[in-house]
Amino acid sequence: MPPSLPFIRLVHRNLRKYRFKIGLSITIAILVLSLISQYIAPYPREGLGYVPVGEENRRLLHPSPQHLFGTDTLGRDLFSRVIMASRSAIIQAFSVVFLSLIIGLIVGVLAAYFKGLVELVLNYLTELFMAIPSIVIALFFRLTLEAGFHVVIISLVTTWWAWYARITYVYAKGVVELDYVVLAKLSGLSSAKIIMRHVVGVIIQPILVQAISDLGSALLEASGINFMGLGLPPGYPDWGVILYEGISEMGIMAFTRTPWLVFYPGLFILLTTLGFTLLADPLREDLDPRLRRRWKLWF
Amino acid sequence: MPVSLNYIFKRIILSILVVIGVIVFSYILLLYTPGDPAVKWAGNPRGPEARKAIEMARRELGLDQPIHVQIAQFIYHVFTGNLGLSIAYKVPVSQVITSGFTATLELLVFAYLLAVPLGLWLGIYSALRRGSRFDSFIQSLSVVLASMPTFWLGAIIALISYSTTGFLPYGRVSYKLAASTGFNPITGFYLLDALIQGNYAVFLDALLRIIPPALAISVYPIGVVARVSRTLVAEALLEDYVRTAVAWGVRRNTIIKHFVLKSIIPPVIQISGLAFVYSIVDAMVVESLVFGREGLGSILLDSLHKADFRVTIALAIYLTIFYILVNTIVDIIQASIDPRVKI
Amino acid sequence: MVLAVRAGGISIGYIDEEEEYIVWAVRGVDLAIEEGDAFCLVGESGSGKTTFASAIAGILPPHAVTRGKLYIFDRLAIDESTWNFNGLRGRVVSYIPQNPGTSLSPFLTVEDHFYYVLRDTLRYDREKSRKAAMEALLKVGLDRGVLEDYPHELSGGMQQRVLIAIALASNAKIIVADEPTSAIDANLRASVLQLLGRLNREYRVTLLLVTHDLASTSIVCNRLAVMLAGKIVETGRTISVLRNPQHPYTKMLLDCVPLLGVKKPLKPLPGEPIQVVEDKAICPFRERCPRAIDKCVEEPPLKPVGDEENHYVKCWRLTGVESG
Amino acid sequence: MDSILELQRVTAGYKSIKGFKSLIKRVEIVLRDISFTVEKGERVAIIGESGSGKTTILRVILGLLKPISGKVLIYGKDLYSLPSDQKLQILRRIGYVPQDPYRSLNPVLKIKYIVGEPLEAVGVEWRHIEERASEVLKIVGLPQSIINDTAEELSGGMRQRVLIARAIIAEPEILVLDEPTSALDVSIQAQIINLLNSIYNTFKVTMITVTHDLGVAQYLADRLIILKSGKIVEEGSVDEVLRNPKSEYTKSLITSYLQITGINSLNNIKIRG
Repeated sequence: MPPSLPFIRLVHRNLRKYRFKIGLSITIAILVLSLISQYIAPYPREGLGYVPVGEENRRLLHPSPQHLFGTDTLGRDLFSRVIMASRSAIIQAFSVVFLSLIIGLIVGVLAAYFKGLVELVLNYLTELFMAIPSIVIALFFRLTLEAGFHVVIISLVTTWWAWYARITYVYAKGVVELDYVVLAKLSGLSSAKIIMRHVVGVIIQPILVQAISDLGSALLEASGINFMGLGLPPGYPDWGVILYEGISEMGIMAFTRTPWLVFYPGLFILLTTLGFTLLADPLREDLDPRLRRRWKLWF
Repeated sequence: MPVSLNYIFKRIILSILVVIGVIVFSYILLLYTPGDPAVKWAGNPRGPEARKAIEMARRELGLDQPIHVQIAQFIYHVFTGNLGLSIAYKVPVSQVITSGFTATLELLVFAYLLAVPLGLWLGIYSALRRGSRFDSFIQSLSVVLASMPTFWLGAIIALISYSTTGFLPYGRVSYKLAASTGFNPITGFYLLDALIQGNYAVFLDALLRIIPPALAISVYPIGVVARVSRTLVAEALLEDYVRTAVAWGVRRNTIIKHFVLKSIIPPVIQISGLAFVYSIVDAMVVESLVFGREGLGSILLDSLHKADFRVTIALAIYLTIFYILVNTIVDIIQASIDPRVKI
Repeated sequence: MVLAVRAGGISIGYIDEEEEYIVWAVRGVDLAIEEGDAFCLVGESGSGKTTFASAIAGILPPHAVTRGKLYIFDRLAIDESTWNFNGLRGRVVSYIPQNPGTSLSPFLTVEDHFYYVLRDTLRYDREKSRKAAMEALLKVGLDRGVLEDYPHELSGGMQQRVLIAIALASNAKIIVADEPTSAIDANLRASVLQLLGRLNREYRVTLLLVTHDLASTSIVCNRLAVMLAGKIVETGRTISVLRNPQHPYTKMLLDCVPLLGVKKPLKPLPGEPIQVVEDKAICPFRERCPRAIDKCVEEPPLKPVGDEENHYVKCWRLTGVESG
Repeated sequence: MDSILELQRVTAGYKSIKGFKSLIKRVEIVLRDISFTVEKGERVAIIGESGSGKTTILRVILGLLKPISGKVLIYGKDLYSLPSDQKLQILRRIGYVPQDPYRSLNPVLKIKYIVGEPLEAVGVEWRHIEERASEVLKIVGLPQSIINDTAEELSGGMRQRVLIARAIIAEPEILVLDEPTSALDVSIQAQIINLLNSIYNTFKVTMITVTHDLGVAQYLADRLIILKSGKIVEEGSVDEVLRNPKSEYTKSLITSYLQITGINSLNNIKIRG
């Protein structure tokens, strides 16, 4: 049985919940936006970073019907830029979490299943990479590589996989000693099958839920790196980059004189992150039977 | 019961191994990423002095020696804080880093002294009033807080504090004021220094400037700690020992104080530690770009702009070591208050 | 005789997660326990015995609902849907939990446990509670050395004794023991049960012992009640019930206990213990009963058995409505 | 009769990871110098309380823990000196029923996959596995309808039956039972005891039961091996041991058991018959 079936059931069970619905709507909205933004953006080329002709006259325009979110320091339409940046957000959040999850899952399960030296070495590596702040990796790449998605994604994945390796390890450790694993070993089932069926199949749900809720953190961290100017190149449609440009170009007084430059991209980051959190929270509660019970102060 | 020395010993050994691993990793990155390591180390120098500078960098790194000697040397230099002169500032790298660290650490500690107790209180309080309006408010609030991009929030806080008071919380302290009152930082933690020297004008000034960025930074830990402690209290209330204590006639307040809270403190410390290291990056972003405070963030940006490679590398390494240090300390504290950890 | 516990038509149920329906665990139980009795509540899982015991101990979870009345020493503890155990918990009724491993806080020493219990029930200070603790520990056969220990440093048997000592220390008149032996080794069970029996006799504590093991009741209890699907199906003096079981369920339970050295085939009836029965008045054992008759679709009344004192059974076949 | 399982002077334990000395390898000995033989078709019970080493004996027999010294012979072959494929061959002839039915079934797997796993591992086709699975389910008295359910909904007794079905599906010659009834209700315990004995009679397996419960052992074994802190203190037929216990420990076990069931002495009771 594919291990994802219980997960689909879990999602289905939670569809009724209010919070889950909001989270799902936000997530779907951002996903759809990331797909269609280049068709609905009023100035798609400006959204991608093209500086319009006669930009001097269009710099820092206040929000208006022509420019819903105003224009930026180079006279580009902020609305186009912000909605087109949803794609960059989705790409970064999903690829970071997905890649880290895959690597972490493999490392964590192997460390828990094969004891001895394998466990020792993999756990050391996990501990090692967990100890490195992603900003440090981003720094190194910034010094040596061209700016781009790969910088953000690699530097985040380098540290994030260790996080999944650790939680997978903890969950898997609790499972590998259980009798169904022993039974499967005794009947001579291959290790690959045991791992997939009795370890991954059993622990995957809470880890997937964690991954969903981490999508938000990944986005926040990626935006932070872009905001520092360490990741994507200037002009790229990304909320972190837009914020960075807004604040660094206008100096420290940016938000007092041109608040729209700061407000809209940040709002989108907040909304997207919130969407992921709201999506994951009900699932998490559902999975933890202790949280499901009512536990108001009864004595 | 004292935590066994053995656990601390093992934890420290592991941490040292990790630190060494990180240094080796950074050195390998330095050597094997595109470009001549000596040129990088010298900060991509141009002009007549370039050859000399590169030659010196080559000697400093010992590039003519076998790789294991180079690494050993590099590790030695890291531990003795001897990574040469900063190209941009013309002072020892260690000095640059230390000044940045104290500034950022001051901000972080200040923020966490605010955030952890507040988050803990909110979490416990809402857990004890589950289902109340207060609880659902705190629950929604903590979700929003944890989803907030810190730099954005910092900008908004700065905007608000400017538009309400007309005072921009820029920098760490007014240098004019500091100079006129003869303020003399010793530890580098301005708040502490001012207090020790009885320089209340500077203290107040520094305090006013630290509060807005600290608020921005504390939002994430408040959200996290509140959420976690609410869940922990809720779970603790379901424990068999709470049920049994109720049946024995132990009063509600005693149960909450001695049976429930004692059990949630170690995990809360753990979570706060994790959040703390996460917040370092937050602090670096906010302090430099939003609030214009000098600190690790401004050093990082500076070193990047000025191609001060030594500072960048040193910053990366020491930041990582600090990360590990915090993690280790948190683990040890957590282990020493949990009577069950004895290994 | 003073009645320690008097239950009048008490029903206890739990609201399910979605608040859609109530699962009734105890369904209309009438019961009287006299002061000084050692009373056993016997039943398999799902019989409602633990729910009933926690109602008396005052630890019904927040999603429980109640009907009927429960008096403890003439104080109304449960009055239809409301309950109030203030002043009863710890002082009148104390409790020995099922699982010693999780029933002591891992963050408190044994002495702290005693202190918080005695401070809150009897207003003892540290000094006095320490003294009382040592006395109580002596009664259960532990020495004072365990006072400084944390629970995880004690073995399962010792933890169970500590729990008993704490339950004793506040001088409660009733002690509710919920399967106190199910989590400990077979050869320690006898000594714990004997200890409970001794406490009942020597200190005049009323004992309510919840157990799934019908055979073991004889060393502790003078009276027992057999529960099935939330109802009492047979009750009486222990000897009388064990020697002369009337209800087919009680008989089956006795037939299923392996007796050492006695070669007798174990005769379980097919089927599982009945967990939830829709709230109709039928005999809960009807499905499994080999002697079921048509009349068993109605719920039989609790009828006295012959001339045995206090021996009652809930079965149509007793009243002589014999057929096929 | 041939001996099917033999332990020769087995000493076993676990690597200790406690203390500074862990830098030097240290081993905590749990079993000391254990020797016994199980004949083909026998029913043997190993009795011990927690900490007596009975779980360790199980691990040694099941090939999960290499003894420090001594040999484990199954069908006369030294289990731990065999190459791993031959070891697996031998282990496949053992059916194992673990202790806790609530933690022994994969919660996300359908019953047919759980029960059929031993056959799947040797490469039997799914068509046959499913057929065979419904056969063994019938033997252990479970309805066919549960074959596509997961274990989550099942009661303890049903879970135990599923585990027994899984243990017998590959027609093993040895059945190893770890506390087969300790987590179950009294009436279900009796059902399982009767089921195990009928399986013993039908399939002529060798049955090894590990338990702390003398009463259960009496029904599931003809011979008792009594274990205390890693050593065998007494061994003999059920009648012999119960009527005439030689060691003090066995006596105290019997006395406390009798006290629980309210019988004062064995003297006036006829044993076995």
